[in-house]
Amino acid sequence: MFYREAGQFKTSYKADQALMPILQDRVGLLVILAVAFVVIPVFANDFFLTSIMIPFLVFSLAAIGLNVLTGFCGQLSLGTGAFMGVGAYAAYKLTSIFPDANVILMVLLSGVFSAAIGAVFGLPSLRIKGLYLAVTTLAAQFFLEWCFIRIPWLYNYNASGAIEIPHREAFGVVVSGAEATPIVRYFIVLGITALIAYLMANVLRGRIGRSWMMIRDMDIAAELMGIRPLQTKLMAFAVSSYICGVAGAMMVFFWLNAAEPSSYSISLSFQILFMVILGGLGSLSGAFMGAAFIWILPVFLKFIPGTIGINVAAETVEHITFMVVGALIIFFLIVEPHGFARLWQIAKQKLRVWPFPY
Amino acid sequence: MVGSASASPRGEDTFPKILLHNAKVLGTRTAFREKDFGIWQSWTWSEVCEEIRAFSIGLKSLGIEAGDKVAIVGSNRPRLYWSMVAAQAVGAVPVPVYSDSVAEEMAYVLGHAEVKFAVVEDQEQVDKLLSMSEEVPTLKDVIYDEMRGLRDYDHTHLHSYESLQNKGRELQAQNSSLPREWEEGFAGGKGDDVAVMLYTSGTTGRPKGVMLSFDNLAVSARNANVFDHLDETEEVLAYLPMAWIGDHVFSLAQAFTAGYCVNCPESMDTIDVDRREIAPTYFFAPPRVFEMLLTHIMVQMEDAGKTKRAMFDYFMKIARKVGEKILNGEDVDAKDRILYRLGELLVYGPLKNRMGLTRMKVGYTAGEAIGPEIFRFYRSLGLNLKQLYGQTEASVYITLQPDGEIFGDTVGKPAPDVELKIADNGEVMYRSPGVFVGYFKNDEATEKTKTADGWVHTGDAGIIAENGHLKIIDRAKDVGKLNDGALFAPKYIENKLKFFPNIKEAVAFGHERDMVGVFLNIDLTAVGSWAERNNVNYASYQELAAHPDVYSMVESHVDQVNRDLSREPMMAGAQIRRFLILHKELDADDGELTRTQKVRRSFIADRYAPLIEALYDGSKTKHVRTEVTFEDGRKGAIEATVEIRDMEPHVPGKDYQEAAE
Amino acid sequence: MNAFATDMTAAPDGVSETAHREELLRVDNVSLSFGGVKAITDISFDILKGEIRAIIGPNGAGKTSMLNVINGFYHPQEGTITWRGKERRKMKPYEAASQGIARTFQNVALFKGMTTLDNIMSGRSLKMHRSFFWQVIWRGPAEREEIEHRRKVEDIIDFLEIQAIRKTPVGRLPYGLQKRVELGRALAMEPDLLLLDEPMAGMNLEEKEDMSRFILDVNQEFGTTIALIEHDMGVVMDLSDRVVVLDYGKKIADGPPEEVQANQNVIDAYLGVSH
Amino acid sequence: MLYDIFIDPFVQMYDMPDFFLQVLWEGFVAGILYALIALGFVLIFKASGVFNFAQGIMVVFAGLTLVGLNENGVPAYLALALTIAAMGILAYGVERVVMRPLVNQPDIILLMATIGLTYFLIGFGEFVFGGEPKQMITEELGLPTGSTAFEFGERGLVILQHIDIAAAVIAVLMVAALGIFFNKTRIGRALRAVADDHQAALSVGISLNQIWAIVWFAAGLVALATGIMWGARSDVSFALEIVAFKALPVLILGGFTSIPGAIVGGLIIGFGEKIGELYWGGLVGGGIESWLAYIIALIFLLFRPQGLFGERIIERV
Repeated sequence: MFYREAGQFKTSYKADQALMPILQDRVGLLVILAVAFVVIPVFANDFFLTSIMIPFLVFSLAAIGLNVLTGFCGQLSLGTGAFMGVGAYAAYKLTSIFPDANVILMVLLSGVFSAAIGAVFGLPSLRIKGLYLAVTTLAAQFFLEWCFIRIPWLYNYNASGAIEIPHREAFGVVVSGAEATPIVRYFIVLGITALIAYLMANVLRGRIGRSWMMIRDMDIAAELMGIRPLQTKLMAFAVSSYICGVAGAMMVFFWLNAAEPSSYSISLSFQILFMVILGGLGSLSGAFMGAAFIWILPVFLKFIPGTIGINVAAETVEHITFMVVGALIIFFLIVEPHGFARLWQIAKQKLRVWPFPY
Repeated sequence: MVGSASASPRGEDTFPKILLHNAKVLGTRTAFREKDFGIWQSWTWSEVCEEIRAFSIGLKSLGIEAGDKVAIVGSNRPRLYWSMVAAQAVGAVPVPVYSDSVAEEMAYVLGHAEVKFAVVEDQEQVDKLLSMSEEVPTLKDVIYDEMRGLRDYDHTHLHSYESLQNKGRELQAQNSSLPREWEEGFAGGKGDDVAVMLYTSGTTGRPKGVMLSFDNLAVSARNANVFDHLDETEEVLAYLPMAWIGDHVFSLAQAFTAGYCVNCPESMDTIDVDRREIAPTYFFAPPRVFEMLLTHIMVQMEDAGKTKRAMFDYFMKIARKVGEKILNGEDVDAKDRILYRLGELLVYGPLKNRMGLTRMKVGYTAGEAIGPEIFRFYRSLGLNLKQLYGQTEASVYITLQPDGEIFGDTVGKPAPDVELKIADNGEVMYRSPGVFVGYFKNDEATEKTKTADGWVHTGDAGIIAENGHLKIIDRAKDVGKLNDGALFAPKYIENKLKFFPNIKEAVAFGHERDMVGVFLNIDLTAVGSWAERNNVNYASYQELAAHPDVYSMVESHVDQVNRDLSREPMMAGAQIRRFLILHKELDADDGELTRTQKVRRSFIADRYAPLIEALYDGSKTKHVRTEVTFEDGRKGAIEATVEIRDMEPHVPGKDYQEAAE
Repeated sequence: MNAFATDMTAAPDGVSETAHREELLRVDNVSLSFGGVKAITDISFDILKGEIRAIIGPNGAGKTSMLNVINGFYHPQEGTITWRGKERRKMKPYEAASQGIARTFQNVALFKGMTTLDNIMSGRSLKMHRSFFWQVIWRGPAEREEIEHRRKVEDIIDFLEIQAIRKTPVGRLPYGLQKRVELGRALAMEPDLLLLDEPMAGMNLEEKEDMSRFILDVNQEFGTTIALIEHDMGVVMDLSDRVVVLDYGKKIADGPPEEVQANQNVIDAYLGVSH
Repeated sequence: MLYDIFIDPFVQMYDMPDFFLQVLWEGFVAGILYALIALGFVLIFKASGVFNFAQGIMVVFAGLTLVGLNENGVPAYLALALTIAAMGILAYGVERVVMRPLVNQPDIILLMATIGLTYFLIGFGEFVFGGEPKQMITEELGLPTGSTAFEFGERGLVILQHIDIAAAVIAVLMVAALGIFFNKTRIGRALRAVADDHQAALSVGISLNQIWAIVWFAAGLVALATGIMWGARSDVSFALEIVAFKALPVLILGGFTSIPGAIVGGLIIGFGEKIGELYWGGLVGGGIESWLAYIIALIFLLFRPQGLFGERIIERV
């Protein structure tokens, strides 16, 4: 209905292959970016930034990371939490070793370490497929978690066993540590997430993205067309882990301020996996939608009893949240197993062909 | 005789000259687009000029001479359009041919036109031309656009478009004065030189080659551009056969004179998508295209959900009520206006978007009569769809509906510079700058069609209404006269009768008789459902047809037709005086209809001679026995007593005011 | 007769002469078994450059296994394969692909989640080299490379006349079109040897005719050598230069189509005479 | 260093055989429990192809229901009966609400749905019975407590918990019962038929939906037994959930569809884990139990991707 595509024609491949060939989509994206970069910073309070937007963006990025591996390359992973942890610990060590370096750079660099480790754990993917691969990534999850506990060097021999993010400045502004303002953190997280999302969109529309999808859709045919399975899968593991690592580092640096090994436990892996599945496998925008759903919904649920004047113990709310989230996950899987991205796609298609049904 | 004198400003007189002019003035504007290899490949006017020059010079190197005929065979492609102008630039005459016509017909046309060169689309056409070497002995060289499948053919007299163009470019590179020489070559060309030859597939006899001069085309095109305010910003979709005058004028003559952009679709399968992508601002389609689009819409809406359909139906009702009025700039009350706006957002806008007509400024339909319902549907959406009446011999334009003066049953007012008159026998005649030079190698036909003082017989009978609009009533040869000299147009009367859902077929008699009498067939479905609602019992068509109530109902319809006829000065004399409802349905199996469901008047007249006799001898009833063929092939006979009713004619010209609305 | 026509009647150069042609691939005494079950027993034949070679035989004759051996998906226990004069060692499928062997599959093996365009683009994978770095940046080299290959792919789309489905996800296409897209994907690899596994299975007559024309055009326009498995004998007779017949994993005949058709062993095999 | 890795542990085993025996027993018991959880997975996977991640939580949920009911004054055996009924309702509910609408969806979607189910059950269990760990009502159920010490060698001592012995016995009985069920009863045979061929199962006259409900119920019973045993050893809490992940390596070893495989796999993991932890874990700071099982399975997978009892996969195109 709002998609009026008549008169939009492409005179070059460049325009035809643009990320968003439809004018209305471009306008929509601009609106979203304007909201994210202008409206929210102007109007949002600290609570909204700290408790909703920052974690939402961090999780979105992590979901993009996992989506690269699972959604685009078809390799199931249950180790996302640990890969995020690698990023967090790596960034922590980097900034400890180079206290004067720009911490944003360190965060971006930390992903390299998780990429390397991700690639190592991706090695078995050559021979192992599907659920069996989940075991590999579970091994990574538990092994790495164990490392976070058992290797005191990783947390600078803190008595608490946790990493605590020091005060760091970048470009003359406090960006991490307790004094960093939410708005600064928000902009950093938003900037990094938006940038990586854009760069990934580039990768996914090109040769490499295609080779991942070839492996996902039909690995044998892919191989017969000259795709080297191991290389391709390892690259997906590495890229995915890089993104997860950066997300993990952002999680502790710009959101939590401190993290224990349990912050990066298997339940985080599952949380991200849910975001990806509900958002839609193989869709970048789905990652954002999934993250919003899984993160923001419980936050809202927590506030519902208070706002409607019922006094319920925080614990009970927690329990109910679990139930509701679980039930909603099943509900949405039944309604649309391909996630919100597919729902949006269907809705968009309907709008494009409106008033016709197809 | 009516006419219009608003001549448009004249510019360059031949297309090669116009091309140079456009390249200079509109150089950077896009002139042609073709969806090819997934994107709209585009050429600006200056690029087009270069392309045409290179090809034209290449053609010359093949030894083409002024006056040579160049066949153009294929679907709408920029290169084929360019070939025409390239040929004109060296004084040759392009002859676009229907690419899908059967080999035999094509061979006749090419042979008759004595074509020396042919520019064709692909292997299919090359093969076709190869197969007709006997019939077209003049053919020397063939140039093709698409290489596929032709690699292994002997290329002595076969050339690819590209290779010729490259040759042209090489020659230009070797001799820098060549471009100037090329331009000088056509600088002396005159407006009354033959620009193109288009073969019309007349209903009878062999196709005739209509020679049109540059003046014919350019002046007509300029007039049309002025009439509809078309300029270089228009976009058109070139998808109708290139051999058809309409396409030649819309996609070449008007495009060159106005400087607008011509878009060629990717293939016949993708036209809908291509149209949507381009969203033409000036669009022409024969009625069947509009019919198809509408059917498509309705079929798709059938599958839509209940709410959506209800919404669609509701807003279509609004559109029917006020859409056309709003389009014509009439007064509509505020509530309807708001509802129409809402409908525009929810239904009309999206519909136009899906059809790719969002940007349409002017749309035309012609060729045959468009169903009034269909016509109104598009107009009610806010689309400025109009009808025109034209012919190859007139360089299309004879009459056009001006904006705001749209009447479903007329084809508009004379186009600028066109004079119009109705001959004594009712035939429409015109005189205009677009009138063709003559038929190629057929002076006899030329003389028969075109009078010495330039009037052309259209072959159609029509009348000019009081408001100056032309109304086509029938083929001229079918129009007869009553004994009192009144004009009798059977098809016109029959169509008016058939407009009533209850009447399925009508056969009117009256030529060289005292009055008009009609045979009718009722529509079993429509009348059957009427019968059901009114508790009329019947066992067969025959019984229902003879039912007095049915007769009364039909009588009221006939009376209505008579009233309509009485309002039209030229037709008022041919009102229906007597009618009968046939005791059996006219059937193609009995030879009464053609296989395409057209009535065979003379056959029916013979077969039902007793009834005709009764129609004119004043009897009230007549018993007849008719042989029939049943569906299983058995033969039998139907016997019946058929009632004949008299009708009271209306006074001519009464209620004319009413009709003008 | 006019000048144009007289000069045009010369036929394209003879296609049927295979004798002097260069050998592209040879299979010598190849045997393949799965856990003791013999799929192929001691088969030898060759494929000449530029020919259309048909492999036929009743169901379960080992035809598809033979193709799998040729493109490195299965590794025969015995026998050798000589590709372009070089005896080749164990070869991975992607290596076969990079050496110019492409194929289509009996049960269409398209990438279901992608559009027609992307599927055919995927055939260009081996020819695209821009690194991850450039891919990420996109603007510049990666985009240029993508466009360059898109042009080639559009040629194929044009060739196969599938413009109308360019951006349709392949999962939604009817079977016949999917097969055509798959052929397009294989063509995008610009292979020297094209293996077609029952390219016309499940097609109606019209689709078969189209496909036959495409196969012939591919062979003639691009000079691609083709080895195809097909059940429709009419098609095989029309298309192929030479036919090899397998039955129960063994070769029972090899030669020009007419000769093979008359061969008693072949007739027996197709009539199901027991062994 | 090399000595510590390759020699010392074996020396220790030889020097302290009683300790080694004790470790073996510990491994055996852990293995039995892994095997029981894996058994629950296998039952469901075999009949419906669903990898039921919620099996672990079903163990907790069953234990929690049992204890919770007892805490609220329901006599132990009645509580047991009610819990069994609860598992039945759960099975029926899962079949109606989750399985039926999601039939024919890809594996990963079904997997996700069971994870959703896990969340739901966690929330529901905690909501009803509270989140704090509970004591298993071992005695009330008439299960043995206490332990017996066997002297071994000269100064060696091996201590066997009675509950562990009971667990082993119950596990064996359970496997036997399932064996009889699958081989001797009509429904059991139908279940096996389903695993092979859905059409065939329909011809037996049992609907797929019924079968799914039955296997989920059977898996629920296995979960209940597991819950009681495990609860008796530690306590009933959601921490147990993590143990359920161990089922995955067990299944990898044993194959997803093999009941004997589940038992053998469970035992291998149990033994391997305990021995690894106690003899090698110290070298890297201990706690390797948490991941050793996966590494064992992983190494195993690299050499035999189809599992212990699986058939070799021939890839076709």
